[in-house]
Amino acid sequence: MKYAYYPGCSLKGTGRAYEESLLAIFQALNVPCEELHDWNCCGATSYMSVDQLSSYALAARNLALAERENMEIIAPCAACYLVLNKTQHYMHDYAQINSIVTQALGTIGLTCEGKTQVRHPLEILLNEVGLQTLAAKVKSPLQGLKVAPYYGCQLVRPYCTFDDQRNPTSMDRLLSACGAKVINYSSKVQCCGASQKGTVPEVGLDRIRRLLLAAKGEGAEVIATVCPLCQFNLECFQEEAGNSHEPISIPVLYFSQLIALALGLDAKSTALQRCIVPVQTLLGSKGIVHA
Amino acid sequence: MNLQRTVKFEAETDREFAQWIAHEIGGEKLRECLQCGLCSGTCPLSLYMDKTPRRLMYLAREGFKGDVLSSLSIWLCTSCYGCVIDCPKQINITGMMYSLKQRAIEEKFYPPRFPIPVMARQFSRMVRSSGRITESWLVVQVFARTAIWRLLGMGKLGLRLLRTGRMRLVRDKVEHRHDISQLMDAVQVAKKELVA
Amino acid sequence: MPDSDPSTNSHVRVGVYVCHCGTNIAGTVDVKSVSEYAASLPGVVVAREYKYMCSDPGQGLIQQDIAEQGLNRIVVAACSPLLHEPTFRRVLKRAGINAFFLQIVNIREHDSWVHLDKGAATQKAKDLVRAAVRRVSLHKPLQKRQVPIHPSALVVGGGIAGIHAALTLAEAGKQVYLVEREPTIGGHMAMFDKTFPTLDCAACILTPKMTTVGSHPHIKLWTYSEVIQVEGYVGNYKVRIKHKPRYVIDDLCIGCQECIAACVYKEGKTPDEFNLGLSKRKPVYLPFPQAVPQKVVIDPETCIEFKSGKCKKTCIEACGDRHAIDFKQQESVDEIEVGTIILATGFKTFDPKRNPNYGYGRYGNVYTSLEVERLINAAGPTGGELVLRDSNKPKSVGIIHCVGSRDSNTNRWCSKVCCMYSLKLAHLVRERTGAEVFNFYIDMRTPGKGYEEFYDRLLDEGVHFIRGRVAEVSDFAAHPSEEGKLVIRAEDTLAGFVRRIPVDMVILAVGLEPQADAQDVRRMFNISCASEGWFLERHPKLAPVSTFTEGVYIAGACQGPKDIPDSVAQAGAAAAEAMALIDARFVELEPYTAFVLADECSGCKSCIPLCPYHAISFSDEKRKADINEVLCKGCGTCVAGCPSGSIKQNFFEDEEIFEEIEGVLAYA
Amino acid sequence: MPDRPPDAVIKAEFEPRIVAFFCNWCTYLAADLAGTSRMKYPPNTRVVRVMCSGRVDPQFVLDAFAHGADGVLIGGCHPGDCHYQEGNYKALRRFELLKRLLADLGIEEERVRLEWISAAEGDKVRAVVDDMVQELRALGPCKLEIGEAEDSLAEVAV
Repeated sequence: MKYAYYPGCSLKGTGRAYEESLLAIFQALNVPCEELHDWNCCGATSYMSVDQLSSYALAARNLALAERENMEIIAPCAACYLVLNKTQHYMHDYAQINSIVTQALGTIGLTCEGKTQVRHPLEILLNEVGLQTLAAKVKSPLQGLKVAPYYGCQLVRPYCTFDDQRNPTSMDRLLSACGAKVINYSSKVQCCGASQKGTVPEVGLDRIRRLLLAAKGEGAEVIATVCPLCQFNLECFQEEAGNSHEPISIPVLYFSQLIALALGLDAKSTALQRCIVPVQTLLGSKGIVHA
Repeated sequence: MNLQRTVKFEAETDREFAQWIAHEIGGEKLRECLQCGLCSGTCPLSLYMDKTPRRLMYLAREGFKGDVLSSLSIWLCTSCYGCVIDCPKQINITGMMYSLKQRAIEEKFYPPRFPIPVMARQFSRMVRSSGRITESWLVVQVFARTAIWRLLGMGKLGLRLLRTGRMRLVRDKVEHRHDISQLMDAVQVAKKELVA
Repeated sequence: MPDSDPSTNSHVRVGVYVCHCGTNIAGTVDVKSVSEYAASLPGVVVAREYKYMCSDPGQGLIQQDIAEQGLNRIVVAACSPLLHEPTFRRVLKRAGINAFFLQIVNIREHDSWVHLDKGAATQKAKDLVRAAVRRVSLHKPLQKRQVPIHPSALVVGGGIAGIHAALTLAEAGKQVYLVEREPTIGGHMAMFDKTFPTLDCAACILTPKMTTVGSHPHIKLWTYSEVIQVEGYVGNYKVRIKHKPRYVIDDLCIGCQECIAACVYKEGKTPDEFNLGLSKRKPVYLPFPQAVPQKVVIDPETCIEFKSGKCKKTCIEACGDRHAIDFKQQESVDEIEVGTIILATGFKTFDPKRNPNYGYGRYGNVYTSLEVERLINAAGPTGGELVLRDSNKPKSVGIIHCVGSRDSNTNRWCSKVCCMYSLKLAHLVRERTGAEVFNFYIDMRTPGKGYEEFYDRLLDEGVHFIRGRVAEVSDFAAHPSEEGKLVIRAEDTLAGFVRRIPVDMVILAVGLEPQADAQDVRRMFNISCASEGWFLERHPKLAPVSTFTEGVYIAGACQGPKDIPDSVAQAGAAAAEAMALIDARFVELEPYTAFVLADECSGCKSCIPLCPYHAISFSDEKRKADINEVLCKGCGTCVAGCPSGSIKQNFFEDEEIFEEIEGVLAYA
Repeated sequence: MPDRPPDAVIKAEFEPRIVAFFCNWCTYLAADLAGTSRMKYPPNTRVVRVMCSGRVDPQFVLDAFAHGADGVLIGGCHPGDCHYQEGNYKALRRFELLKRLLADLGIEEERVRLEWISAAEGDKVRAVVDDMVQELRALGPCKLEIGEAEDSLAEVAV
């Protein structure tokens, strides 16, 4: 069965590396998927604050599009994953929301009965592809690379069914299957501050600093993320987050980039050139080079 | 030094508001709140909040509308759902925060030039017009309306993003843009019908 | 004459009595119209409504009418029959008519309390009354069966509740069997150091009771044993008890413990159960110095002789001519007869691993309250020294209340004892270490004699009380002062902001839970559990230690979280109930048994396999089935199963039930 | 057919009448618990107490339908919890036969239910009654000619 790939806005912009690497590994691991035709923004968290109902309708449009093709959705962006799932839950739990959204969708000739499953790449890789298959396809294992998997909040909470909400391990398992040395640290599900860095900088920056220090404190060499916003926050503000006597510089990659590396895919697929914090030298020192 | 009266008269509470929140998403179980403060403790942003989530819930339940809606705390909530999964009464606190944000925006309960609501509004406008978000544009618009000077400080990052091809200048759009606006309008219609 | 059978005498005179139960019924059901309606029903001579039917005047009313109006059938519309059926049956008896000429209509629990629509609730009451009137006229006179009661009791569980119950019964000269699954009695209390609020040492008040149990002429103590089967009925229970092999012959072991000293293991290697793994024991061991009985146990899991058969058996040498050690010992079973049973199987503590936010199992210096009880116990692994894993004294300690209590994600209930024992621990920690102590609580619950005073004392001692449920315990330092400490993060809800408090040691005040096998136990003894899994009492107020199974009583924390005083009080109550039963020497059983109409029985035998009590036999010469009234428990399954309808059940005859069904449905 | 209900109980919408056979040890207690906990549920049931669900004779159910019941609810202890060890299993076995018989009589299977409700499950009593009343309201009155019912009564009797 083909999956409907729902990129969401960020994967077309700051999160391009995520899209490029993810689609590449899906191809390498034969996960059939095509971009959901004419998808629209999920509404994310901001729209909720302005008009919750509209945001459910927005999200529901995507669900309806997939439902029409009867495909399951793959949503890599944590925020999209949450919002789409949440909309499905709310439409099921609250008759009022359901009737309003259904009526609105009707006006553009769509229906959403909540048949579409919304899934995350981590789950697909873990349950559909499987660790053995993945491990078998690893060409250049990430041996000795100390990775801190950072899950952030919205992937695991509150609707995640495939992993533990307080101590998720799906990414850990996938990356260890790729030969990486995975680091377990308690802040891996704490919020990165989301858009706070933009709106209330001091607050956002404090979150970012804490998370980076926590990861470094555990001896991480790379941070692996599942969310474009987390990745952006953690990578792009390291200079601000650090200070003269304690500068911070630690590469922040998408888990999919690391897997692409392990599978020995080409530079286009690993999309390392999109990193702002350089990673090549580190990989070199570990003898991890890509085709 | 200017002293202020702190006593609250029952007349100053807003029962309608208390009723309203009790029927909003997240408010359903508000009455069950034990005031244990676990939510505030779990919240990664509570360190900065003028009122902790626990206090907000209590004030809302008691109908202190002004104190709740004018609190910056509701804007600090990043909806990470940490409190929701730990709450001993399984109250959908994040859901409640959204309801409060929406009410605050409707009733203009926030400081001028306060970025978060502006960002929210710009966001929704862009979605309405193009169906998708182009981050670079969003950022520019938000800062233009709140803290234009901060744009200057961001040149360096902007350059880097450009160089790594992570900043799009063309705006991304959906094919059937009228669908989106039509959908949004239909929601408003449906809402009115429901009220009526 | 009134004690007559309507089948012979069609002259049925019914009295209907509708109870207001204050406003409990009258608030929702229009009792007046119900009794008026009842008066209009065929066969009804008098119908009355009254504030409290169960009160003396209420009962008098019925008695008087029976006498003056020659009533021979009574319908009482009031609360559940399980509450007052016995009461009103006594009224009929006093008035000189058969107690079973009564039918109770439940218009409180099943009507006024569960419905809001007064019209509908009243209609329902009328329907039920009508059905009862029609049914009661068919009632036949019945006599309760009297069976003798075996004058002995079984107490299950050797904690403080079981110990107290057993002693109370034994002191009254009753034969008691006390069964405990662990190698020693004492239960949780034996693990404690001091007890709140008086701070007298647990051992000092418990061990004397334990030794008395061990030596009491009327108590047969079976430790390391479990009940495996229960049969029979009130007054006559047959119980089978399994004795696990301790590989030491009870009568020969004198508890000198020389075998332990002589064991080839010079040092203990196995985590010591009694010390919750905070110390190690040898394969041959005595759970703790004051254990009762003073008999060692050999653990086959770790004993070399069991593993390889190649041990030098220095223990046997040490035991010498006492020959108390027997590696060949087998499991054995005893079967006893008892008249009554007291369950005092206690509780288990919440496993804090279920709440990862508190880091139990991840951080060495996060302890459960029970572990700390052992640490500060003079007989404990550290000889009463409260020390960290690195054996330094803590300078600051945080005590987290409500761990596994008042939380719909784990256990919804309040465990009742944690606030008080946390105060006790706070006091002891300060006394032993002088550390700063922070108590994190949601609500401080100290009802009980001398409890609030104890709280005052702790406040006075300078213990910090922070009102807020702790969100997280972590080792992440957000400030230099937090380096190398455990940081407790919680909102100080009274101050209104979040605080981070670095401490050396965290104590989790774990809540109380039903025993893991509570469900199996309740099945074996045929009693019920409340939804949380605690044993269900017959009535929360009026029968707190009785169960729905006659002759089976409950005491202590198996019924719900309880502190020592309450457990002891309940144990006493349970013992008194058991004694009252035994001293009555006879018990009356409901006559709801089934019987065969011999001339209608076709002898098809299909009823015989239906009876779980083997009460139905088949006489080959008569070619008829026959039911042994003594064995029959009155479920009526065979009645419904008989294809020729030739089995009847007293008080539940088909005609009576048909009458009730058609009664509720017929609209007069 | 039984005479129609008096005006008092005739409602705008049809109100089903349910005869409930509750066992004395579990479900009857659960219903009591629902009462003591002041739970609210629709007043459509009429409880007939039996000592064990195993006492419920298929004839009782048919008799109920024959006399105008729109639904029948049988409540017993959970499997393994029967106060009489296995009466509820017997009830279950009979229930299967009963359902077939009712089908032959054209009685919808939603009209008869066997539920395991322990003494602790007051809320389950509420839930089950709520649900059943909903279903029966939608289903409408039960049409069963007393004649054919009696024939089948005879049937099960032999």
